Amino acid sequence: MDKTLPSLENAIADIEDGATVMIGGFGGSGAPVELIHALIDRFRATGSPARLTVINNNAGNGGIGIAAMIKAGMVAKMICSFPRSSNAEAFNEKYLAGEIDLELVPQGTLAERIRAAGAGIPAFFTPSSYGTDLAIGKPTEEFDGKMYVRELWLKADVALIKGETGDTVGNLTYRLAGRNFNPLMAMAANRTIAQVSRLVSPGDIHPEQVITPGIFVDAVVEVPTPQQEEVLVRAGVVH
Amino acid sequence: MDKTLPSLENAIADIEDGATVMIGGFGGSGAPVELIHALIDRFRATGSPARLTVINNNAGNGGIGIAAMIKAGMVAKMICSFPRSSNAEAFNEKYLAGEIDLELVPQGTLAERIRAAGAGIPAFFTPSSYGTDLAIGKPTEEFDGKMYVRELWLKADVALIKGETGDTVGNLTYRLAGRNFNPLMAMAANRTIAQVSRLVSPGDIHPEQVITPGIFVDAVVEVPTPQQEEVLVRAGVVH
Amino acid sequence: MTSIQKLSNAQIAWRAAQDIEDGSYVNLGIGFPEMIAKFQPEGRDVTYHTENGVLGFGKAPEPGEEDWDLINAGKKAITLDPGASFFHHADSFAMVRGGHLDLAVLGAYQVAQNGDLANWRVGSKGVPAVGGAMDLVHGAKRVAVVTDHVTKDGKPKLVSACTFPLTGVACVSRVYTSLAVIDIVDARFVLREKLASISFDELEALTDAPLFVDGDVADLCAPELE
Amino acid sequence: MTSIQKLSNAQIAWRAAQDIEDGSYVNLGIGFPEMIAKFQPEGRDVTYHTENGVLGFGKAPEPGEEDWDLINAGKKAITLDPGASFFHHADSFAMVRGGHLDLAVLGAYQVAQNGDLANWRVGSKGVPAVGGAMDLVHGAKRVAVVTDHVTKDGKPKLVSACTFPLTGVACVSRVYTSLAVIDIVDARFVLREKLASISFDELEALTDAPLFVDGDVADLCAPELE
Repeated sequence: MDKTLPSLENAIADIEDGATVMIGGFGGSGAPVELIHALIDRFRATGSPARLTVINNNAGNGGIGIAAMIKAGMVAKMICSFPRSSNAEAFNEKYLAGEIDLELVPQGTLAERIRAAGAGIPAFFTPSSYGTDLAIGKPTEEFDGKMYVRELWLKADVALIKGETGDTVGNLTYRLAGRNFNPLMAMAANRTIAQVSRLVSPGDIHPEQVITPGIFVDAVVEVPTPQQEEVLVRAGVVH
Repeated sequence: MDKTLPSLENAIADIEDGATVMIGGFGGSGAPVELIHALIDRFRATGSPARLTVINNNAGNGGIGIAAMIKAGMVAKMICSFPRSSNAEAFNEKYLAGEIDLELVPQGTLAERIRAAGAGIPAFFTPSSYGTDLAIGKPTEEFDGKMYVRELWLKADVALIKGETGDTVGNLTYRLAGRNFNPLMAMAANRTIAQVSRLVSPGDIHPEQVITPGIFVDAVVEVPTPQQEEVLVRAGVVH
Repeated sequence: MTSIQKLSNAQIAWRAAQDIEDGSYVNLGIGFPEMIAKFQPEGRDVTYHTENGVLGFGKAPEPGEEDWDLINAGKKAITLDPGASFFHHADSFAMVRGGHLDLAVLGAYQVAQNGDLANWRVGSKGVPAVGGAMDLVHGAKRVAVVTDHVTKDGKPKLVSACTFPLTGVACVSRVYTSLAVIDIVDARFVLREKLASISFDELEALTDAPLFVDGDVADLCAPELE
Repeated sequence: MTSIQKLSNAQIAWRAAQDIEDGSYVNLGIGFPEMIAKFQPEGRDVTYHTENGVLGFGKAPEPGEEDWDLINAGKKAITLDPGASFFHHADSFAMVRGGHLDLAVLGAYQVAQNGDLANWRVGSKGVPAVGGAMDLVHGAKRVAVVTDHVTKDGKPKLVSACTFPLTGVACVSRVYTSLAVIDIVDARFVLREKLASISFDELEALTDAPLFVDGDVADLCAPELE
């Protein structure tokens, strides 16, 4: 069951207009920069995929990654917890001009909604956001004397994630704090595409050290010396 | 923050009559046999802790572990998914005589309820058990055209778990399929006591390979050559 | 294949195995369904999941080679294939409920024509035990059953409505029996294959619900197996 | 300690740090609260959690030594202490909501006398951003706030009821300000410490809700810090 694909272009070729796309990473750590840029290149060449809903903790930074997607005009809506970064002009301009929608979700609720989608749990209760503007319109209920808000699962058509080591059947590990949302998004999308910095054979990752089991991953592309988003932002790189 | 304790006796000394005790393991794999036997020894010597509610996937096997707890008369109730084993006479006799209560929970629901307790999620919806006797009395609701049952978190006073390698601040790894319920129970109990086969210093477990972060573990006891429950059962050992 | 009265359990398992697709993730229920893995056709790459947190396990170890920390949900010793992984029970059932398995195959006491399954207890006596069955019937893309067509005393196991306690509602999509292969479509039993040695009327007489035909009914064949 | 008009942010952080208990698990909010770690008293063993999946991080790396895959929730580069661990975001917020943290310290736009906190936006203009604040105010055994006692234009930040959008309801139990240390008990501000240089009446005039006294009020002291 070889899930490797020969190229980034190949991996992102089937993402359709209007798709909901989860993108792993927290700020610059764990962001699948090469997959994102391949998607932007395709949009620039063909006009597709357009009108995307993008799910990420943030809303892009500087002139690369998700910020470059937004600037390119391929994102209709962001679902995130913190659309602020050191250089979040791309999102800010579109948002303040009313050209992009925003669904703001508390970070823990965002993580849990994505995990719930992957785990077949359509709804759950969390204390987060109770009594705040972000709970308006949501059912609330008391359990053991404390009030909770009901939240729904959050699914996606595609997840773009970044692993450190990946084997050909899709087992993944992550580098340092680059793990963050990546393993959750892998569970929650119809199709999960992982770029990995090191592609190995089945059995090369110790079974006890696999973080994302291959069942959650549909495609693996090796990107041997990946760019680090924060480094690119600090260097002022624009894609 | 050294969480190591000098002895098994010491580790289980504070468990009170009537406590709810989660015990890790699935069948014989990952079962903390030495912690359980220390608890039985204390009960035989002092009469405490009595009237325990025990949460485990099964209900004991042969004449050791949870089966020996039940035979000793210290268990008032089992919460489990599968109280049948090759030699489940201890539970069967008490149950059929009406001397022990049983809350039967589907295995995936049991795991998710324990995880929910650890994650601060008081309730969630699952498709499992919808339309069956095990859903009687539980709220149901339709999401995206499918029916779901609402389940509540499952907490415990104490969790007894078995790790493979543990460091002094409570970070744990597990051996093979001995992982099972252990990491979940570690999250869900007020006090989590881990026996580990190998005690190491902080930093000796690679941070990316920690399965249970130390924040979930309160006490660590080294048991260098632990007994394997299935091996004991097959040898006909009785505690 | 010689003429036989009914398929053995091994032959039912063999027949079910022919439908397991290359590249699929499969959970085989404890007991009879586990036998299916033995008959996995050559050249198909199948990854087996077991509820207690293992993906990618292989054959049983040689006697004496067991490591009892490495078992499946039936508490049998297993070995690992390359690419295997371990995970905790919540992640394991995330795989089950979350739609990540392509196929789950279970045993049955009764299957109803609307796909209801009863396979966890036969009444209110004795010690009940459910395990992962109520989870497995939800989430897997296809849920199939392997079973004798009738009980030991000749009563139909394919019924108009289950009389035993349910495991799941409208969850089974295909049944492999000792006499036939039957799909459940729009709450009806649709016959796909039957043993050549049994007539449609004879088969329906052993089934407690109408059998429908939609297109060809093929001969159910399985090799002789010891 | 010399007589001062009000504590600097560093001094507020220093004061808050004195209350961090040995052996505790602590989350310090982005920005001002992060400064508290610098003043952790000698001999106390404190494990810091950050929302993006790290437990047991230490000081910032030397300039030029940053690894930008190793950051905290404020996107600042960090280093690891021995015994650190990585985990995904759902596990990280399980620690937060599940009652596993002993203390969370956050900044504030306003804190109400009933413990309501407003710290994520000051109105409906601009780009809203919430991050993990709404999660952190629930689950940690104690939620404390560090803040100037008044806004830059002199308005009280400790109020009878928040006018800015809430982050959480009745969640704060202690506030460290530039003038005082105040507990929230039964929906009332209870003064524990105040600068010797300010009178009770002066302090209450800078607070938009009654201040109560329950036992001694100590002098709020902090060393000179650059």
